[in-house]
Amino acid sequence: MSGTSERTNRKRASSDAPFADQYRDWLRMMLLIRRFEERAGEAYAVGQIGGFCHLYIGQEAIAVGTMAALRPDDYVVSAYREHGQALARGMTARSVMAELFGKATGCSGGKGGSMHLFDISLGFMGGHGIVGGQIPLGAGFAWAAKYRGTDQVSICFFGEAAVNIGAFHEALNMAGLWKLPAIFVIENNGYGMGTSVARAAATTDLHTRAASYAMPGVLVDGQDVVAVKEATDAAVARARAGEGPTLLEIRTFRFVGHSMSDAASGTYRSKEELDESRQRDPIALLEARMRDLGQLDDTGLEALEAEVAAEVADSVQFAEESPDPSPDELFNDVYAPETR
Amino acid sequence: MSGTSERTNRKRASSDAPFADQYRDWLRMMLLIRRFEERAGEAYAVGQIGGFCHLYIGQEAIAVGTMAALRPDDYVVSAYREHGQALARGMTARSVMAELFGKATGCSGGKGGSMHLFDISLGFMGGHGIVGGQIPLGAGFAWAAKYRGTDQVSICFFGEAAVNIGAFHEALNMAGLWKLPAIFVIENNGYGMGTSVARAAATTDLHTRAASYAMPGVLVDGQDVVAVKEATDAAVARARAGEGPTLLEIRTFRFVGHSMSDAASGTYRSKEELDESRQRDPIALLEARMRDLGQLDDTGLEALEAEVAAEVADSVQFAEESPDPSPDELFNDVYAPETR
Amino acid sequence: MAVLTYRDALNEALREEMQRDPDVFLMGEEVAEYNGAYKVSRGLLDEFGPMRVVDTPIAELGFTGIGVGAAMVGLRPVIEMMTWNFALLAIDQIVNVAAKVRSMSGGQIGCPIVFRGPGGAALQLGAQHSQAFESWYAHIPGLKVVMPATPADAKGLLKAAIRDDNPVVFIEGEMLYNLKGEVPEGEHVVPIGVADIKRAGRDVTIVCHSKTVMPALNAAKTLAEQGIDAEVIDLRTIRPLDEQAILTSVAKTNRVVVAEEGWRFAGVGAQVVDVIQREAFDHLDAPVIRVHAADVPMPYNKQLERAAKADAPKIVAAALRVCYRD
Amino acid sequence: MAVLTYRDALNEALREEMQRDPDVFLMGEEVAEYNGAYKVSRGLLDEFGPMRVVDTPIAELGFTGIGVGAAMVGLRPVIEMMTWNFALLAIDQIVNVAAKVRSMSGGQIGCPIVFRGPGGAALQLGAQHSQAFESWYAHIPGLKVVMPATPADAKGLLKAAIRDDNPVVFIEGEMLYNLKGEVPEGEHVVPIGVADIKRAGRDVTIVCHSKTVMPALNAAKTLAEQGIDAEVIDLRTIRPLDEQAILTSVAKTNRVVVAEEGWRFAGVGAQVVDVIQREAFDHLDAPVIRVHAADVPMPYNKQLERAAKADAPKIVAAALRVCYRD
Ligand SMILES: Cc1ncc(C[n+]2csc(CCOP(=O)(O)OP(=O)(O)O)c2C)c(N)n1
Ligand SMILES: Cc1ncc(C[n+]2csc(CCOP(=O)(O)OP(=O)(O)O)c2C)c(N)n1
Ligand SMILES: [Mg+2]
Ligand SMILES: [Mg+2]
Repeated sequence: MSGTSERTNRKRASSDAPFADQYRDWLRMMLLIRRFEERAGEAYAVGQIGGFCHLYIGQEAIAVGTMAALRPDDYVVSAYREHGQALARGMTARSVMAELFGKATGCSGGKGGSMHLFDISLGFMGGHGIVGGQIPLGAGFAWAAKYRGTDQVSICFFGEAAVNIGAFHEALNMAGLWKLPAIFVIENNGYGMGTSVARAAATTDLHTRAASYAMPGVLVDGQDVVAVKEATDAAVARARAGEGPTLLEIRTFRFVGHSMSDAASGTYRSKEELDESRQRDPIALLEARMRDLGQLDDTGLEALEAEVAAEVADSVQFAEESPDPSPDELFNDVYAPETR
Repeated sequence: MSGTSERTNRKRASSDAPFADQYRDWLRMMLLIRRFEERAGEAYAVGQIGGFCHLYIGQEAIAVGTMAALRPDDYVVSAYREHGQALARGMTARSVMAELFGKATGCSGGKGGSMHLFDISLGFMGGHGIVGGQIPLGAGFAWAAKYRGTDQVSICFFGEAAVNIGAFHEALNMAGLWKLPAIFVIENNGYGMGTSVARAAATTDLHTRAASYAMPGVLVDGQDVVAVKEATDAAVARARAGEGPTLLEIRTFRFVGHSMSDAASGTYRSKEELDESRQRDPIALLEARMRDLGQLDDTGLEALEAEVAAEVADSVQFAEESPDPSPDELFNDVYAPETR
Repeated sequence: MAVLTYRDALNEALREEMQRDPDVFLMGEEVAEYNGAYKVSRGLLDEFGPMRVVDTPIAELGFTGIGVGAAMVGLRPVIEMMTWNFALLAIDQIVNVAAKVRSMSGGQIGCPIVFRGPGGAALQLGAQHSQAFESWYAHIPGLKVVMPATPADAKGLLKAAIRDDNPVVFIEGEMLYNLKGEVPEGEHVVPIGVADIKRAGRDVTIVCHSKTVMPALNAAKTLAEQGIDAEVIDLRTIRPLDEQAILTSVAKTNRVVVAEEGWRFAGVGAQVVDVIQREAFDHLDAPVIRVHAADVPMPYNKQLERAAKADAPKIVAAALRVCYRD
Repeated sequence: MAVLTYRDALNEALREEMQRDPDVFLMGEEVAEYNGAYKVSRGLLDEFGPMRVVDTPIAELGFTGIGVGAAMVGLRPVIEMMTWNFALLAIDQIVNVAAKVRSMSGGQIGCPIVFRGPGGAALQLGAQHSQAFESWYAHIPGLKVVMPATPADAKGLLKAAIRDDNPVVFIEGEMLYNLKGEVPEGEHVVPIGVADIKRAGRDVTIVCHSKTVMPALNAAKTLAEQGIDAEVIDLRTIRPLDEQAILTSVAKTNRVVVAEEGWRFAGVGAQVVDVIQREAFDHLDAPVIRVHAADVPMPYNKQLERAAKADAPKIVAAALRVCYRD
């Protein structure tokens, strides 16, 4: 794994640490995602959020580290576990929370819900519910960038279980063949619902699959936001230079159940396994880094937490007070208003 | 490539040569396929055969070498270019030719046609027209063998262009994961219709794809029937022993166009390329081996050719004289006669 | 008779058929160790072991094809679609192989397989997870399409589907899994292709299936209060369609509403209308009216979703209209 | 006016639209170097180069998704399905993304894309290569479905489809590619959603589309000899359906035959019947009769195939029946 840093006792100078000037922002965003998700879970429990809801708790460093490597005009696409990416990409807590509440003020006007967050102004292209369905789309955004001769890149997130589906294979083959400026991110949290990677994939070092598709495959520690940022930087540089796609296998943990109806542990994974994974909480790891550097103390952390708590509370209030879409919205947005 | 033998001037003893006792049968079958296909091409030209018709000319050593490694109770499945495999598996020229003619006496009662040859008594499970569609089926037959605890194997043929489709990926992953007794044969003739392998596959050493699926990948010279037999023997032994599947990439040439409407050369491949490939005619190579061993001379070859010519002529006569399916066959075979 | 949920009735059918026939196995995502995403297969792994209750990777096309292959050589697979939405990825194997292999092989090779799982909308699952595809499958010769609405039918029809020598598309309802009802124990097999009169009546026929059966029965209650005696026909099987049952009812009531969960254009209801207008033209006192989903991708918002769905009030309104009482 | 084949009319539409709008590109198997499996794209690679005329691997799901993605960010892809049979592998992207992304994103993200290629049966291609899926796509809100029957309509509708801001399923006919007809040069755009009266008549309406239009016109000739004056309505667009054109004709003729290439159950014809019986109930003098494919996987044998297909004699027979002249 690249970029995993050992904690040292002595405080280091910020200037030695890569991206140290961004740590505070990253920590804040990871905290925002964590608290947002916790609050979403509560809102779900009382019926303010419906349908399927897949929380990102434990994986925050991936969203934050990858987004830090992108430009505003790049494209991002993900699966149904995408609240974290949406926030890290710059969507407001209000717009995401309101969408989870199904409100007209939500990023998708209340029509998408948790699994279908979209924000075209940020190049956030969803939120997709069919496992692997977004992988060809991610290649498609990259295709568009290449077609137009821009140096935009497209980053596409999916779970490790999606590696087993045909769409992964077809999309990566074409991306490799055509040297598309795409970054394919496997968020390997070890499980697809209740199925461990070893019970689903014939070979489990998933980054090695890149060899079939003429692209580099890189294994990354997904609990370390710095490692994620570094690996993504390299992939972005390669893509922007026209050298083609990269497959990042970012290993992480889902600290919660698959969705709201699934227990965090007890069925397919043991409490011990879960507890052990929680030792590598990405937020705690970044906090520790920052404390080492003297960037953070208890007071600073409390202040951050308070900021984030306020933002999340505001988002809930906003969502609660926002109106439902008007009934005649039902037949809108199915077809374009008119043809050019 | 394994098994490619250099031609020597000195006659060798048959006993030194692997499978020498089977060479005559193999040569006869390869000749039968070749002459059958040539005759089918003629029948197509005069409208006795309709629809799509994909000839196997140039690839005969693959059908013959692989089938020689199988047991009668094994399963075979292929794509639409399957006349050669059907014959090598033991279907009569009559039953195949009559099917191409759409006659009631054809192996599929005239309902299948060239792309859908079936013979359950030989475990010949088709004849499939959707590229890659037969790959999961091949895994399914292997699954059934494993389920029943038999030591049957399942062999599945497809073109190199089918490697790019999702079904390949999904089926091979499960076959590797579950150690199914399957043999996946890529008949790599260099082109999928007009597209060369390098224009379709991000990496072109297709046997190396096996690494993703926890199975061996073997490159085989498809013009050398002995090499094909040896490679298949190893794969069969592995499958029967419960050790799992094998991916064979068997390199070959299609000496003809993709289908009857496609010229053999001139558009996507040059006459020179085609002529060069014809230098490695699998039939000529086996003939040469046999002459080296003293197994064959001109008289012997003529006799074989005459036998084969008679068999093909008989098959055409049989097909011509056979009746069309009766009109009330239209609504038969859609559902099972009754439920058990 | 035991009172079971629809879920447990399906479970009982699976268990009994697996006990009865060693060729029957269940394959799909999360069917084994997880006991099924919707717990339909609860306990089956423990009873039958991992060769007969098989967890798969997320690879709908692949594992469906493996099932189809196994069926072609005589096993009797039950392939679980976690939901029918995901079966779009597998539809090539269902339509191009399972439905056609008997015909393409001139009758040599059958495909005794059941594809099953929940179809249609649940609650607020959004556009990609709320689709009713029964009219698609029913369009295809070679397939049978079965959609039970009650626990008893769920058990009896699943047993029939597993014993059927044809590929059967068996569409359950996530919203029905908790529905309770009396279920005959043991050998309770409901024949495929036979509709069921869930309520007899004289004034108007309501043709429905799956998730519209309960709303139709509720609508019938409301209509009864207004003096309209509705007959509720649960199709149970979409293909083959029990045309006779429909026509017999129409001959009696002369007025018809067809309610279904799916979309309007070329839905199951369109076919039912086609049959009725052709075969019972002279019996009809009013045009047949259809109730169906709004012609939109299902929105997530709860109110919009409710407005989009076929429900009892819409069936009542349609019935009043065909009775010229609106 | 120039006389062109249907094939060349499509080629002209592609060329003109690619000249007009640099965001338009063509992607699919064999579209570039091979000039198209059916030569619809002949010469386009030479004119527009390999970024705009793109050969793909055999990966329908993948390249369809790439096209959908490109459309979501504003390009205007034309994705060629070598035939619509193979699109079953890509149908998830068409139905779950292209048709829904505008709605799921609350109207933010459109998908201006054309999926095109030949559908239905050609000659003796067997069960897997002879399927008409128009009723499937027309079932799906968010899609438009267009099926030209003549060279002029092929050109005009393809231009309209490429300019349309919605995903358009554009189904051609392999058997139509060599059909010749007059085709207006240049800016000839046929609006989507408007049916065309291909022959005016008073006695019976024949509703048809794509490959049943020529047989319907031939049937009309035969009927004329028997004193029956048939009106032939070519739907041209299946979704949105031009209901008004149908109803206007029915109000005049009071008798209808609906002919289509596909299967019966929940076919396009079923929807047409549904519309007619509901909206023109009092105008109908006889039940609507449908002509369609035999309800079987298409057999290879030539005679059986002919027997399975909708053709002019079957349309004539149906027309005689609705006129009570059989
Ligand atoms: C094609 C398809 N099959 C099945 C499902 C149901 N499903 C939703 S999420 C999921 C597990 C995916 O796991 P993974 O890709 O590892 O992502 P994670 O949930 O761990 O983030 C499954 C099976 C689906 N949405 N789409
Ligand atoms: C899914 C699908 N896409 C496209 C086609 C059309 N098609 C038939 S054969 C073929 C080329 C296949 O090439 P390859 O797999 O190399 O086999 P070969 O023909 O060389 O034996 C194509 C594109 C098809 N039958 N199925
Ligand atoms: Mg996972
Ligand atoms: Mg090839």
